[in-house]
Amino acid sequence: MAAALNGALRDAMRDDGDVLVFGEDVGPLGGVFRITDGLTAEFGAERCFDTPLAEAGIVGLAVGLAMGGFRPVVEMQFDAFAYPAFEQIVSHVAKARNRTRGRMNLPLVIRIPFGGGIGGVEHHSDSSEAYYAHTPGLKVVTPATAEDAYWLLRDAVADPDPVVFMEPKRLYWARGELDRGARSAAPLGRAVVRRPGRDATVVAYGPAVPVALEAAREAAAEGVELEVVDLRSVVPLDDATVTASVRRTGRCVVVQEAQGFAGVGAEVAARVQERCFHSLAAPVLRVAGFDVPYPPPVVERAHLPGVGRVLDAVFRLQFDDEPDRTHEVSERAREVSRVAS
Amino acid sequence: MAAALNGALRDAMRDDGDVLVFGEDVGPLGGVFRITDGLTAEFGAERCFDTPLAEAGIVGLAVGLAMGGFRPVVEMQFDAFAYPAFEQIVSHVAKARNRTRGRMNLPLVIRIPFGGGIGGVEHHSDSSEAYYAHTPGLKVVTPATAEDAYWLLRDAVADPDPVVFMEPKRLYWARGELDRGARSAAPLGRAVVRRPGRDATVVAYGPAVPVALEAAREAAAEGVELEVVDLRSVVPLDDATVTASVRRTGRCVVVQEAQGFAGVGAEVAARVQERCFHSLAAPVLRVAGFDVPYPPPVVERAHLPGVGRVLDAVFRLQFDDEPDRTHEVSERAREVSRVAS
Amino acid sequence: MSSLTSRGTVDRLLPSFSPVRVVAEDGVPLAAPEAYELPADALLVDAFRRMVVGRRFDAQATVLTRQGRLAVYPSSRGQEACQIASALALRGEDWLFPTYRDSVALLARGLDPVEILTLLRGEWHCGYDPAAWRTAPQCTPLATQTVHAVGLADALRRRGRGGVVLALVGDGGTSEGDFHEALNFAGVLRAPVVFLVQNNGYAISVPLARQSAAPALAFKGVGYGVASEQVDGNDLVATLAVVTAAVERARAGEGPFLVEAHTYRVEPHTNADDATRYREETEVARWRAADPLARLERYLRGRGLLADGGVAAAEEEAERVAGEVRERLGGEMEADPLEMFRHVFAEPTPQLVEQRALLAAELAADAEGGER
Amino acid sequence: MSSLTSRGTVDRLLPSFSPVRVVAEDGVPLAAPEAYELPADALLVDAFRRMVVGRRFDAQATVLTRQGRLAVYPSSRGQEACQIASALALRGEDWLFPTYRDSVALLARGLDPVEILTLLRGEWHCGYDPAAWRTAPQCTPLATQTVHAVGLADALRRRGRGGVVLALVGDGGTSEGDFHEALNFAGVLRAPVVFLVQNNGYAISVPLARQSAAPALAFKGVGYGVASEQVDGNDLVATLAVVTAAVERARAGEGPFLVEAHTYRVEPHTNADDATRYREETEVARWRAADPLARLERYLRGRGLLADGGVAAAEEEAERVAGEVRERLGGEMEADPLEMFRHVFAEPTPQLVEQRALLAAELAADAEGGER
Ligand SMILES: Cc1ncc(C[n+]2csc(CCOP(=O)(O)OP(=O)(O)O)c2C)c(N)n1
Ligand SMILES: Cc1ncc(C[n+]2csc(CCOP(=O)(O)OP(=O)(O)O)c2C)c(N)n1
Ligand SMILES: [Mg+2]
Ligand SMILES: [Mg+2]
Repeated sequence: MAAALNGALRDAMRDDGDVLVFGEDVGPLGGVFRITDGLTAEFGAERCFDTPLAEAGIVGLAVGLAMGGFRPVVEMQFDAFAYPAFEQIVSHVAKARNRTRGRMNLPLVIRIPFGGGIGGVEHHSDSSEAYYAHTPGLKVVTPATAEDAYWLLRDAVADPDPVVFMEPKRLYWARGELDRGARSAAPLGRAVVRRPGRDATVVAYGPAVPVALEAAREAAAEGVELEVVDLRSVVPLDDATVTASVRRTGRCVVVQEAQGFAGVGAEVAARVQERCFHSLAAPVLRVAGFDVPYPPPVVERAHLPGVGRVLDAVFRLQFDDEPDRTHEVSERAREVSRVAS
Repeated sequence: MAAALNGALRDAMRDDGDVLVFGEDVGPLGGVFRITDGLTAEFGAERCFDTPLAEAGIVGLAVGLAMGGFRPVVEMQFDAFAYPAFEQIVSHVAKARNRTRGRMNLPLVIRIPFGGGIGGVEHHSDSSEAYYAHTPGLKVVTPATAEDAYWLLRDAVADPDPVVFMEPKRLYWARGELDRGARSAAPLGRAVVRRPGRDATVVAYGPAVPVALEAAREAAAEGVELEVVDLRSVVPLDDATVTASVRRTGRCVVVQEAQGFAGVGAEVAARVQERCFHSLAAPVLRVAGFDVPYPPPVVERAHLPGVGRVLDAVFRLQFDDEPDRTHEVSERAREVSRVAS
Repeated sequence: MSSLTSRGTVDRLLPSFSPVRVVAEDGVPLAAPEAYELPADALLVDAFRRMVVGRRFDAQATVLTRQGRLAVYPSSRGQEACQIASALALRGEDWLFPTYRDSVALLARGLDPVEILTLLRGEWHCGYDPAAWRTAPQCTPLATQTVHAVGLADALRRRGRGGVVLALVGDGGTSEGDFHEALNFAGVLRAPVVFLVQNNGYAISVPLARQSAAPALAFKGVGYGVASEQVDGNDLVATLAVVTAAVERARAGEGPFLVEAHTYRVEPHTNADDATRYREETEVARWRAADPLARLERYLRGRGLLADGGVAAAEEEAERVAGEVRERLGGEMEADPLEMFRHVFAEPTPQLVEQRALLAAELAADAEGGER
Repeated sequence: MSSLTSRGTVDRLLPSFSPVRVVAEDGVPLAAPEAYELPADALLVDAFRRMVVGRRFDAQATVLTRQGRLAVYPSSRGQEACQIASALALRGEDWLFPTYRDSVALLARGLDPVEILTLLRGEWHCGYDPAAWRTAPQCTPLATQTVHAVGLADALRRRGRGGVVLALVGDGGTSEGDFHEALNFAGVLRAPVVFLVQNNGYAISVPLARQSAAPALAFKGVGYGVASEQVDGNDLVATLAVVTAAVERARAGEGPFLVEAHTYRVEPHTNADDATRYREETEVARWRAADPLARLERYLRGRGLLADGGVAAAEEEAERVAGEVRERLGGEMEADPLEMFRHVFAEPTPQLVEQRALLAAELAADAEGGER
């Protein structure tokens, strides 16, 4: 996925001289994840440059440059390190268009590597998409494939509104073919069905998508056909695709890596039951990271929602209201996990 | 409620010499809402003092003072002005205990006036509780009555963990009796049933509680008995009280003032249907602020979830999955609103 | 391996050790400071006129708060020299980044008074078109605008068509991290931006002594390689000279500049504030006596540049502006609540479309109800 | 109404115009700087020993990353003079606020090497008890710790039992808003805190010139009323003298102090970094030649304070420490995933109790599965 993101930035800069890329270490180093590799060499230090180490400053600079007609694409080094820019993002980036009755728009992109699973020490594995998704005025998108990485980033740069572009950092190194010639990906704002299935819908985004797909493969081996919906865009949310799927399957599990409480999964679960209540044969269940500070590498696997936890939720979709039961790992899921591992 | 909060700070400072109050304008001015009125006069400028104008600095100072054995209670002037402190809150306040395996705890309180309805210009009416509630390691509480204002703040100051104490600013001037002698309020972490009812449960917190109660009074006039649950504490959430109520009534509406997307109401709705699915006769509906930047005073009434919008949701609790229908204002609610206004 | 800083470099960045002054408090001219060119006489006369109009406008706005016609108003009274200088130091192609307190600067810049007051009236968040006026929205989150100003200055530099940015900030605002990041970015990028700190002695109730232990706020510049100056902010002539010099220096590509103007907020923080809680009336009285408007008037009269006629003409214009403001803000605000969905994004999301429909239905129901 | 700043006041806050130095790069003593008392000879010999041990520890840690025994390691190599001086300038009652790069300072402070490396090993977020060691957790979010340091310094002042806080921060970290807020709060509160900027020339790949346009970072102090100094950070004698003076000044109630130590990060940012992308090998070679350890050794030998025996003894101790680290980090980490629920709050919330049960069930199922 890293190459696709790099290609998207490169092509966006080629197509539009007003696109500027800046942040910490994005110049000669090419970013700590090398997403901006070669951009300074190709476009010069005027268009891809290192800033002082100050995230509010970086985002604030982007606001000013966007007011001046440029299209800044800034990189936050890790998502916990975007927090110093929170006020700039929430009080300005999100509100400028609305503040001015549409006279001043800020077409800028804030790229944020997010999530864990990379053995990173504290502060290097946070998931912060819900903070942004809860903030009116921000679009929030996240790719799960190389193709989406390329096209969603192109869409984000071209978008007239600010986009928080969340990059699932553990997928940076995932292989994936990408034909940049012809656009194949759906536009920003659309969810896609990654795998069709009739028994239950699994809604996921970003790093949770490969997990959901793997769970679907394993469930299929058990005769359970899961439909996997990749949201791609958290804001705007493609209600229509999600709702249509759940009305068909009658069951739904929402998977996210971030801590669950008041997260994006809560929103999806709440919406699905609002809209599909009478089609549902079971409650919408959520699978999420635990509500704990992201744990140290040695135990992070236990924190991350994996295939087993998704399957467990799937196989619990028939149960009754007894709350204790919902926390038991179902016997069926155990077996599948055992077979799988 | 302002007097109750002031009283709680005063009594906490009297009882424990390590309690310090600081922030912007909390000294001689007594805070822009006068919540700290008289504290400098009574306890001296060493214990209640004005800081330089820097919210990250204020929270960071509190972290250091708490490490040094004090119990800081800091005031953020308005909740949009707490955003500069976001990194300090999320990366330090929330994580210190966990970071150090319980060796370093930070018993501090961050008081944040929140919400609108006061005719405030931009940035003076945000609701930010979801940002904090989504952050593992923070307790998030909000009172709706003078009694809770007093006791929850006392609890917050005494709590061994950091507490984000959200004060519904439009209730500051609400009258309310308070007998500080004998504790009558439930402890932090407990929700309470503010009004019993059999037909549906309305879950609310903070500024939405009086709205919910008013809706219940009006519904009662129509023969519909609403049970109103005041969460009081968003983290920890009192699942048991909410769940017990919904299992009894079979219907649920969640009310919050904040923008709805990925908010606290989404969490509550998701949990309720997870736990009470087979008891529910209708989807859990949410009533929330719109997903727009808080609007200017001239139109804020239209933004704020009022009695009419709550009643409308209540009377829609029987409907089917057709999504368009859920956005119609029901005829019945219109009538009630008309009668009420 | 270790570098030597020359005292010359440092001295070029440090401000004067006492605020630059051209006119004494009693209006008598002082020895002209060598480093600064004084503004043309005609400009000073124009500045006087604008100060008179600005003060009247300011007083009118405060009255409107009492009548409930404005939600809130932070007065500029006492700070007119800084605000008028801000406007007059700029050319049309330059940008101004004001705060909530800078209504008088905006008026002097030529903005429509009602558009200036839109925010404070509670009608909408920004009343004017920033691009048309090259004036950013009045900024409330303190010091955040200073970073935007650097970005816009860098944008102007990139476009190569000239233009300088002037960012206003208060003494309290200098304590925010964003102010520091702005100075630092400006220094590193050598952006054509000038920061004008209106040090009016207070951040709401907090006096400067609790805000900073610096010898003067202008001494912050050197730590960023940003040249700096301090000026008597109640001396219009000096303030205009210093700010103009800073702006022209930036225009010439010589980099950013920090000016601290020492002034005083004569009124409470806003109409809602009770300043008696935190400052003595004697202090306020002392500063009222150091009034920048009276000082300029005496100076101009003393130099024969102004006479009764000129003063009367300015006052007449001021009354006209105040009358217009009164009249145009006299009516009820008309606002369509549905507009709140219109500008969240260029195109509303499906979620906003639904929410808009809900509100539209409510409004329709209310209207029906109201009709009966 | 406008204040005069005396040049004396400003000069007392400004740093020297070139970094303080006591020992030349070749180990030859220079004229002793008047303003500073030199550390006792015995302390310098002790410092040498600790530098040797620190360097060996540092090299060992880097090797452990290659073996996958540490998740990541940011090397202190080349910065030993700063780090040892940090530890030696403090008394037991004082506090140290380190960053991720300050392992060698922690070692010199007496912390257990395995506890120091716990974070970087990925076993837990902080390996030691901050209160027991009066050492804050190694801080990763840049400059955030500097504000905590001010708070703790203020707490010590309030308790009145003495104690000073030393906060470490990098050159890059000085660009963050929090650093500015820390200096400002320290100045206003007159907190007994010393900020030591280890200016090692880079923030990952970004050189100082893109980080700040200041004549030197130490010139930031004056803007906060914080006295400041710059020192050759590869000169242990000078660095120890300056930091000690700053600490003792704070202890005496004379307020906060900012020290900039000019040094160099000889290794890449961490083992994961590729420094060839952004700097020339010749530059690194130049700084390797300016090695602080070799410099101190030559100085001590020249003064007859150290001979082959002392060097050998230090190296022996260093090997012992390295061996211990190797051995103790050789095994697999044992960790109970359920611990992640234990310290979120003093008491787990109902939500955490449920989530813990879910994980416990999963782990039990896995264990069952594994047993077969
Ligand atoms: C980030 C932030 N924190 C707090 C506030 C609330 N507030 C509004 S004005 C003000 C005082 C500002 O003082 P100063 O910068 O000196 O400007 P002045 O009002 O004196 O012009 C405060 C604290 C704010 N607007 N933004
Ligand atoms: C707020 C924040 N932003 C970004 C980072 C990522 N990061 C870690 S170290 C580093 C460079 C720091 O440079 P400096 O302060 O000079 O310290 P050094 O590593 O050179 O010791 C960066 C950008 C971070 N840790 N925190
Ligand atoms: Mg002020
Ligand atoms: Mg560095």
